[in-house]
Amino acid sequence: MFSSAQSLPPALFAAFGLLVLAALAAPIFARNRRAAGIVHLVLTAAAAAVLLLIGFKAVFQGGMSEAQNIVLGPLTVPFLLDGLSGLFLIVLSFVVASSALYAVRYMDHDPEYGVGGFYAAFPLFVLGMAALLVVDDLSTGFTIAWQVMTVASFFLIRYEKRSAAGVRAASKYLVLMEAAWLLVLAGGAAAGGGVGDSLHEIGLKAEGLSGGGVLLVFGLLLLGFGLKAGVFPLGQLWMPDAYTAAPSPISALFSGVMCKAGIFGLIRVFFFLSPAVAGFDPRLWGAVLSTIGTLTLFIGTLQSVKQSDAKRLLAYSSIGQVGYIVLALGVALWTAGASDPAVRALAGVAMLGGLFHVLNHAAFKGLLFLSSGSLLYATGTKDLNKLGGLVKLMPVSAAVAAVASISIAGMPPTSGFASKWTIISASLLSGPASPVIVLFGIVALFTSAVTLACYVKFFGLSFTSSRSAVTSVKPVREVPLSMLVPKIILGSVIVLQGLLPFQFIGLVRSALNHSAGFPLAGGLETGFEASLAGLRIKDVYGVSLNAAAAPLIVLSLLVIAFFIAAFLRGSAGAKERTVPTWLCGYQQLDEKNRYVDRGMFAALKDFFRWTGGR
Amino acid sequence: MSTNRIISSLRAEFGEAVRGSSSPAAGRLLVDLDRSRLREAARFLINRGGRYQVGVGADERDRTQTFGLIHFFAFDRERFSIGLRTAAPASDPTFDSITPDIPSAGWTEREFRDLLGMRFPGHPKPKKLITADDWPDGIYPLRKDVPYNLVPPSTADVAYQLDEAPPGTTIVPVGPFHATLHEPAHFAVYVDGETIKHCDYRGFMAHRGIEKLCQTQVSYNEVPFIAERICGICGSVHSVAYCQAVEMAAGLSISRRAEFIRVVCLELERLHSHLLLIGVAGHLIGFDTVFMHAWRIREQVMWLSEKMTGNRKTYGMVVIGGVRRDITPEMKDEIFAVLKNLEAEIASFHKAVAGDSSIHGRTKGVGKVPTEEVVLWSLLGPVARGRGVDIDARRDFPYAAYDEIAFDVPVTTDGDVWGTIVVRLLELFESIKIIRQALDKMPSGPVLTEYGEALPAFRTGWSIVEAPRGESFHYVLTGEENRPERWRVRAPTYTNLQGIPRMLRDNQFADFPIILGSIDPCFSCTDRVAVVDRRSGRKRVWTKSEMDRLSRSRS
Amino acid sequence: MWLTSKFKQIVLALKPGTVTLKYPFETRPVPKDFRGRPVWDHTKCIGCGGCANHCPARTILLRDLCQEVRVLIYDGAKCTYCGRCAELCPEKAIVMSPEFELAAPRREDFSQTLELFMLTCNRCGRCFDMEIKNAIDKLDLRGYRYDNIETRTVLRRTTDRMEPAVLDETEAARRPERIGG
Amino acid sequence: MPGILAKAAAKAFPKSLWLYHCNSGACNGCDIEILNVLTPYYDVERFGLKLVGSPRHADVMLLSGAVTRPTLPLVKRAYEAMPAPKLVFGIGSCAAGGGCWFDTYNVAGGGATAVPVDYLIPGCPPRPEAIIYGVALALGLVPQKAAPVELKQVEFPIDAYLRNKAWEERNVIYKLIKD
Amino acid sequence: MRFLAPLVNVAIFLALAPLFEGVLRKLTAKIQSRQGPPLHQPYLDLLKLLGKERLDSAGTWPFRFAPLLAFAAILAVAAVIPFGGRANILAGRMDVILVIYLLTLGGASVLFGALAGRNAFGLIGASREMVTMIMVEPILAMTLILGAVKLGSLSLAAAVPSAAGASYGISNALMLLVYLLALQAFVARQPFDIAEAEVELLEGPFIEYSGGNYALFKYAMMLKQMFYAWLFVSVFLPFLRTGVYPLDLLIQLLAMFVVFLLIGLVGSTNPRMRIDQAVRYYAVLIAAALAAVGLGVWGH
Repeated sequence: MFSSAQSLPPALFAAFGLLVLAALAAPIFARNRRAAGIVHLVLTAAAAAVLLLIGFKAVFQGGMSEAQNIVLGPLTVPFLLDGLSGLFLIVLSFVVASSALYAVRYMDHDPEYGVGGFYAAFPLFVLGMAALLVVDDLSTGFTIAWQVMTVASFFLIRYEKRSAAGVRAASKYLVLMEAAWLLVLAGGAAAGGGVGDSLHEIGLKAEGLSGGGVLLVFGLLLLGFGLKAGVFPLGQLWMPDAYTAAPSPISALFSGVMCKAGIFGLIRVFFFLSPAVAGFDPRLWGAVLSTIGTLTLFIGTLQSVKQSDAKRLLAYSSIGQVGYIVLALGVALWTAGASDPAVRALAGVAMLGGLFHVLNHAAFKGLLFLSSGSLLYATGTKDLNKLGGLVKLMPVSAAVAAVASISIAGMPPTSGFASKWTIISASLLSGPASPVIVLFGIVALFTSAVTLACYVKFFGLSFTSSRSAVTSVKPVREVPLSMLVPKIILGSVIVLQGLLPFQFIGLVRSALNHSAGFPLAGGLETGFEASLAGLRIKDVYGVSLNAAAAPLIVLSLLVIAFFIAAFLRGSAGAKERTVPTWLCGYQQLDEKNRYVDRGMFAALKDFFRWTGGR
Repeated sequence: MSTNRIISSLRAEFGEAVRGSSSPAAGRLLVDLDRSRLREAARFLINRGGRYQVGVGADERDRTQTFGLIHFFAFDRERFSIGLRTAAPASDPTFDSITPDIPSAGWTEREFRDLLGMRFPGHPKPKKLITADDWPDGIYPLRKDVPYNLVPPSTADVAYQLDEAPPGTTIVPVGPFHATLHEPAHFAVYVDGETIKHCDYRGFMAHRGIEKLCQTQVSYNEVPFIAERICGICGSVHSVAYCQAVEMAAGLSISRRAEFIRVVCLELERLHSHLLLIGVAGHLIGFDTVFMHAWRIREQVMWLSEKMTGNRKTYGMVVIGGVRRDITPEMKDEIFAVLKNLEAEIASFHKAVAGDSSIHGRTKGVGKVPTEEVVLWSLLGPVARGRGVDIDARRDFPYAAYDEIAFDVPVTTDGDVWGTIVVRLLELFESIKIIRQALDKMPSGPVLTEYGEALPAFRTGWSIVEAPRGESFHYVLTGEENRPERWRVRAPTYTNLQGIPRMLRDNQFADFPIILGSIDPCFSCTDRVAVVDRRSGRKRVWTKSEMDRLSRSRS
Repeated sequence: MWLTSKFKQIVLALKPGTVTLKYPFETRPVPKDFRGRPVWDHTKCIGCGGCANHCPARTILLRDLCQEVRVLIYDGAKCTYCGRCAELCPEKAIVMSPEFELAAPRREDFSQTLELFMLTCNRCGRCFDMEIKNAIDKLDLRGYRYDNIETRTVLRRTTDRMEPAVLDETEAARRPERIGG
Repeated sequence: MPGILAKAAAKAFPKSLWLYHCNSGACNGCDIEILNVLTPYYDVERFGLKLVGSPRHADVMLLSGAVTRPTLPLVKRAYEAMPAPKLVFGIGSCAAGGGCWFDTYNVAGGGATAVPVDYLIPGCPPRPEAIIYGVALALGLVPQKAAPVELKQVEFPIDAYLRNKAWEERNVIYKLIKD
Repeated sequence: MRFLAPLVNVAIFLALAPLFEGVLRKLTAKIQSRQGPPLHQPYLDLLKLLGKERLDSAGTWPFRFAPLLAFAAILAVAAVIPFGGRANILAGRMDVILVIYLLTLGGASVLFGALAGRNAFGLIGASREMVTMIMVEPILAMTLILGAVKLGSLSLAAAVPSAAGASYGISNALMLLVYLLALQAFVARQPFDIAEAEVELLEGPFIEYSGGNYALFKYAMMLKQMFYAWLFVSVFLPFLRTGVYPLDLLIQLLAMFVVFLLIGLVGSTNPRMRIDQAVRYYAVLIAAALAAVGLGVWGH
């Protein structure tokens, strides 16, 4: 179908066309919610399939080597579809397809609001995001893509029009996104980029910048894209509200893909634009980025622990996870600028880890948002205090949510572990380059324990724990199959990512190697080995082994130990008996003495009260 | 203020409502009052520095066709105790609640609501206190027409309504079987996170209904043996207090030697009780070594009392008229020897514990109650003395031979758990001092006074004895058939426990054990309701249908 | 402050050494006046019922089987070991033994049964005088001549709920064989 | 292998009894003596015994005190909450037979009214040694000493029975008592 | 031999962990002037627990799954560590970050189990356990990372005995102090047995577990404390090494015995801290550990 790189744009436009068609066709059936959903699903999924193919092609066979101008009437828009865009398109298409499938039944649960607008905005939002990934400028094309994405998502957040909080969240979102747009435009202009200049051209124009100029350009761009990605403290301004207000499939898209658009922008700016700028000091900006990343992951995650609303918890946690990615980018930038070649080798590792985390985060956070949507769908509430005891009622949802929770908490041998391991070991090993990065690595380790606390709470309070008034009165049932399937697909992706991280690292590496102008291309292999036996960093300081993690071996170890444990437990032939919960004899388990979020980790929340977010 | 002055001021204030007054013994005063002025009079006494002790309700229908109620107040500085006696006709057993003014009266009133069917309009928390959850309303076990072994059928709706939860809190159900308690009582602790916001108490599970048991079986001198078993720690306190109350009511005087021996028993008991509490306090903050060593030291006292009295708990020593066993000269030497050893051990223990900052970290600033509130809640004993209130019945209401003995009353103003522990540590040394003095000053003579005549009926006496946990109060109205007509016990825990929700407020849940432990709670003491009633002439057996009718007639 | 306390605590711990007694392999002597299980001397008991009447735990049951035979059953499971019975026994037929190792799996194992042989006193019907003069400790005996066998009433109803198991045991105990058909 | 382990577990059971203290309405005396057996002089931990807080971990319920009306269902519940195999020790005269308040309106009786009691340790309170003796009895370290005592003043003259037709009377009266 | 080494590790851990627990109990008893249980008591306890009924108050898979996972995680750790100073076949595929996460996994499964148990006490205990874990994990991590930054390797074989020889500096001494101060928290002994808090929480997270499930948790706890004793010995006393494996093993075990004596001594002479006090205490330790790592990076 696409014989060469030249055929990519037409395919891309075909996908865009499908999306536009979906936006036009689906609302026609809005009377029948399911029909509209199915029409939307078919068209969007087709578009996603095309985007997926484009993405794979770009990643493995190499995309366009330089930007092409496409003339849209009076406007010229530079397009660039390289490995990096391809990688993000793959992520996008997976999450979009899952969300679209999920939305078909999910949108039933709230018949108060019509779905016409929703199904019109959904594909346009996807279109905007996809376009943002392929436009290669900071002016015209960027503006069009950004505005399509922003306005569409504004209407999606406003879906529950009669909820004042939702409308407020949407308005705030709109204002901030427009601000981000202006910041990026200003950044591009400050660099001297004209209308329709591709990134490469902007880089050439900004070549001579130094000192204040660099600071201005990169500061503005960092602010703009950072606002989108949700770094501290900008993410806290809009992410929790917007994510919570939007319908769950949209939240999954927001967290899984949209905030990655910010990351994408940061990568483009700091890795593709910067090498051309002579005055750009990668060590300084690496330090800035990794500091911001560390702050983001630390504070975002700690704020997440304090939430009792499932979606708010996930939203804050998204900020935290973005922090990991930004930290990885920062470490990569920093070490790339180091003079010691041993340290420079770590830049590739950090980069791979960061992008691998992008993949992982899209999968597990998407899944978690879909899970929170399932909670809302089945019980009518997403307040963790009012949930509980759903593991028996919704066993499949519980199982996939458990996989995602364990994974995001970074427990071996899951996907979260693989990517966090890569990021953390890269930062710890950069010690000789800068002790501060070691500190960041330690903070990241600490934070992953906090993440664990978050998701123990999320999973424990909603699925295990005891039945609440809500979940015991309402007839709670497992969600329909069409909502389970996307979750199971994402769940399997998570498991695959966890057990076969080298495959995905390979994907990322291929993407980066096929990105024209990526400064570390070719150097990604140095000292980093990703194979069936796991991930290894070696020979960095002339030490034969610097770090290693082997999910498959860990899994087999755990399985063996697990069987030893099971054997031990069952060996003496003891019986099992079901009994009521023991509450010292007098009280029975009821609504009053069940545990709620207030008491979870009270000491920790008190100690970290200064991080805010309550 | 003397007793005369309080009478005259009461008369001046309430005029005709004061029907009369009597003084059964020195420092004891009974004032008959019209029930309409009860609440005002109670407030009057409290405002003049009185400390609420307890209320005593009684079914006096066969004598006067009334339900009687006496509220007792102590004036510790002035060294007298005054009872406000009122009565309500049998058809309308209603009294004004004094709880809004005096929070520590809350339980007394709830108790008589349960056991005698009295009503107290204005009570802020008119809930069940004593009887079991499934005990039917309308059957009041202390009334004379209810047999002592009546077991009514359960009512259908048995759930006890816990207090409304403060917003944002959940309940941690503590007890009845919980490692902190060792005795059955239920605390619903309302926590916000780990911070305690409120606490509801559903205790009285160790309520054994001693009174009705005695209605048919026991005579005066068996009661001390049952009284001892009100509490496994301060047994002698209860038997001494009971015997003294009977002796006061009947006007008996016992030999001086017996009084000294009683002092030795009481102080031995204080020694082992305080060591016990200090050990348990260590255990409750997770410091088991303190527990082990405190109890190791304590064991000598147990062995000593086993030798002295024939039982490890100084049980079976005290009867009306004196004590059962004498202290022989050999025993005296042995006590001295043990005391010497004990003093050394306690001193080294004291040194090892008192300065430990890790213990301070868990006990200082925990369970703080300001001094004014201590008085309001009528906290007693070390719980009050550790919070700056200087009361001690041994000094304020001298009994037995304490008037001849010199000792100090340690008081600290810390206001927290640590203060109560320090007070107990210091009291150990005082107790050793007291026992030594008692043994030295003990005159010779018989230990049991014999008397040939039956005790006079319907005389009142009440004795106040300083138990290790605070003041124990026994009220006795003598009866006709060789047994008391009415006997009421108020153990110190009864009032201290009412202050527990106040002490817990805004503390951490982790401090719950030590705060509760710091009052050295004795639920069995609290739950006893040991009221001996004269055998009722109109005893009747309840038929099943009558009982069913009663069960239904509630509400 | 903290460290010195720790040292003192360790000294406190080490000074006495290990004090654990070797019980049950070695037994510490029991104090001589210890009140353990009460033991009836059936050669001294006159069956007056003072013990049954004054037992605070009402654990002593006295029944007449017939004109000559009176049964005293002591249920040790409820006994509080107060020694009140021994104190009041006019014949000192009850001794508080130092026996305290009483644990047993069944309730009946603590019981003592006395079969008392009662005779009619042919003098005044009044049998003894209390030595203790206290009016409140009096033994209000109704004599121990029981001759109203026709009504089969029980002489002294000390309790309404004597455990049937105890009585079972009494029933099963060896009795004189019936002789002469 | 499973069989061997099961046997070993059964063998280990008496050597590692974890005690759960359940006070069903005692006066404190027995509870203190229960704690006392853990203290240095008596130290039952040398037999592998220790006190646990949750009935889930317990092997032995140490029941002290007469079972009162409110605690009767609660004690049953606590017993249910213990995993088999389990033992119950009734500590003190109250748990053994109800003590001096065995028949009052708020007392249901001794421990046996609520749960099957395996060993009774009477005493008021039992000395710590007496509790250890009870434990040792359960462990099989010491022989049982208590046994029903039956005393007779004389071998009753058979002819007296016969003369009064007393043998029949005796049976009637024993039955009367029994009912 | 290299292939057998993980098995040897696991066997030694399984065999000796209860013995060390027995040592602790005996020592505690001695400090309390008691005779104490026999040294082999923990074996009997575990055996007995295995034979007991398993009570299930939740009826859900997380509840049954948790003890297995807790045990498996710590056993996996035992398999990969270089015990006796010798890195085994697995060490080449694992590093310290993995060990840290595996330990966290063990702790997390306790939490999942407690939450599934639905008991208020269990939940309080679990949340305290989690807080403790969050606060002490960085200390553990930094203990290992100190070696890693000094040698530029996170591998188990290199990072753990990093302080060997000349590189033993101020940073190691400081870290040793921090480790000792945090040791009681690692092994959940007084004054940091806050999550189990027998008196107030009745064993906290384990309150609903009985029989074999509880045995697995207990066993896992014993293995864990043995691991931390081993970690101390091999990180801070790396010079106790001869190069002969059996001898090294013996020396290491003896040194661990001494560490256990220390744990017992501190554990029996301190009251339990409150969780808020403990969190502040850990924060100070974290700061000190950070300082140590900083010094280590600067080459001290």
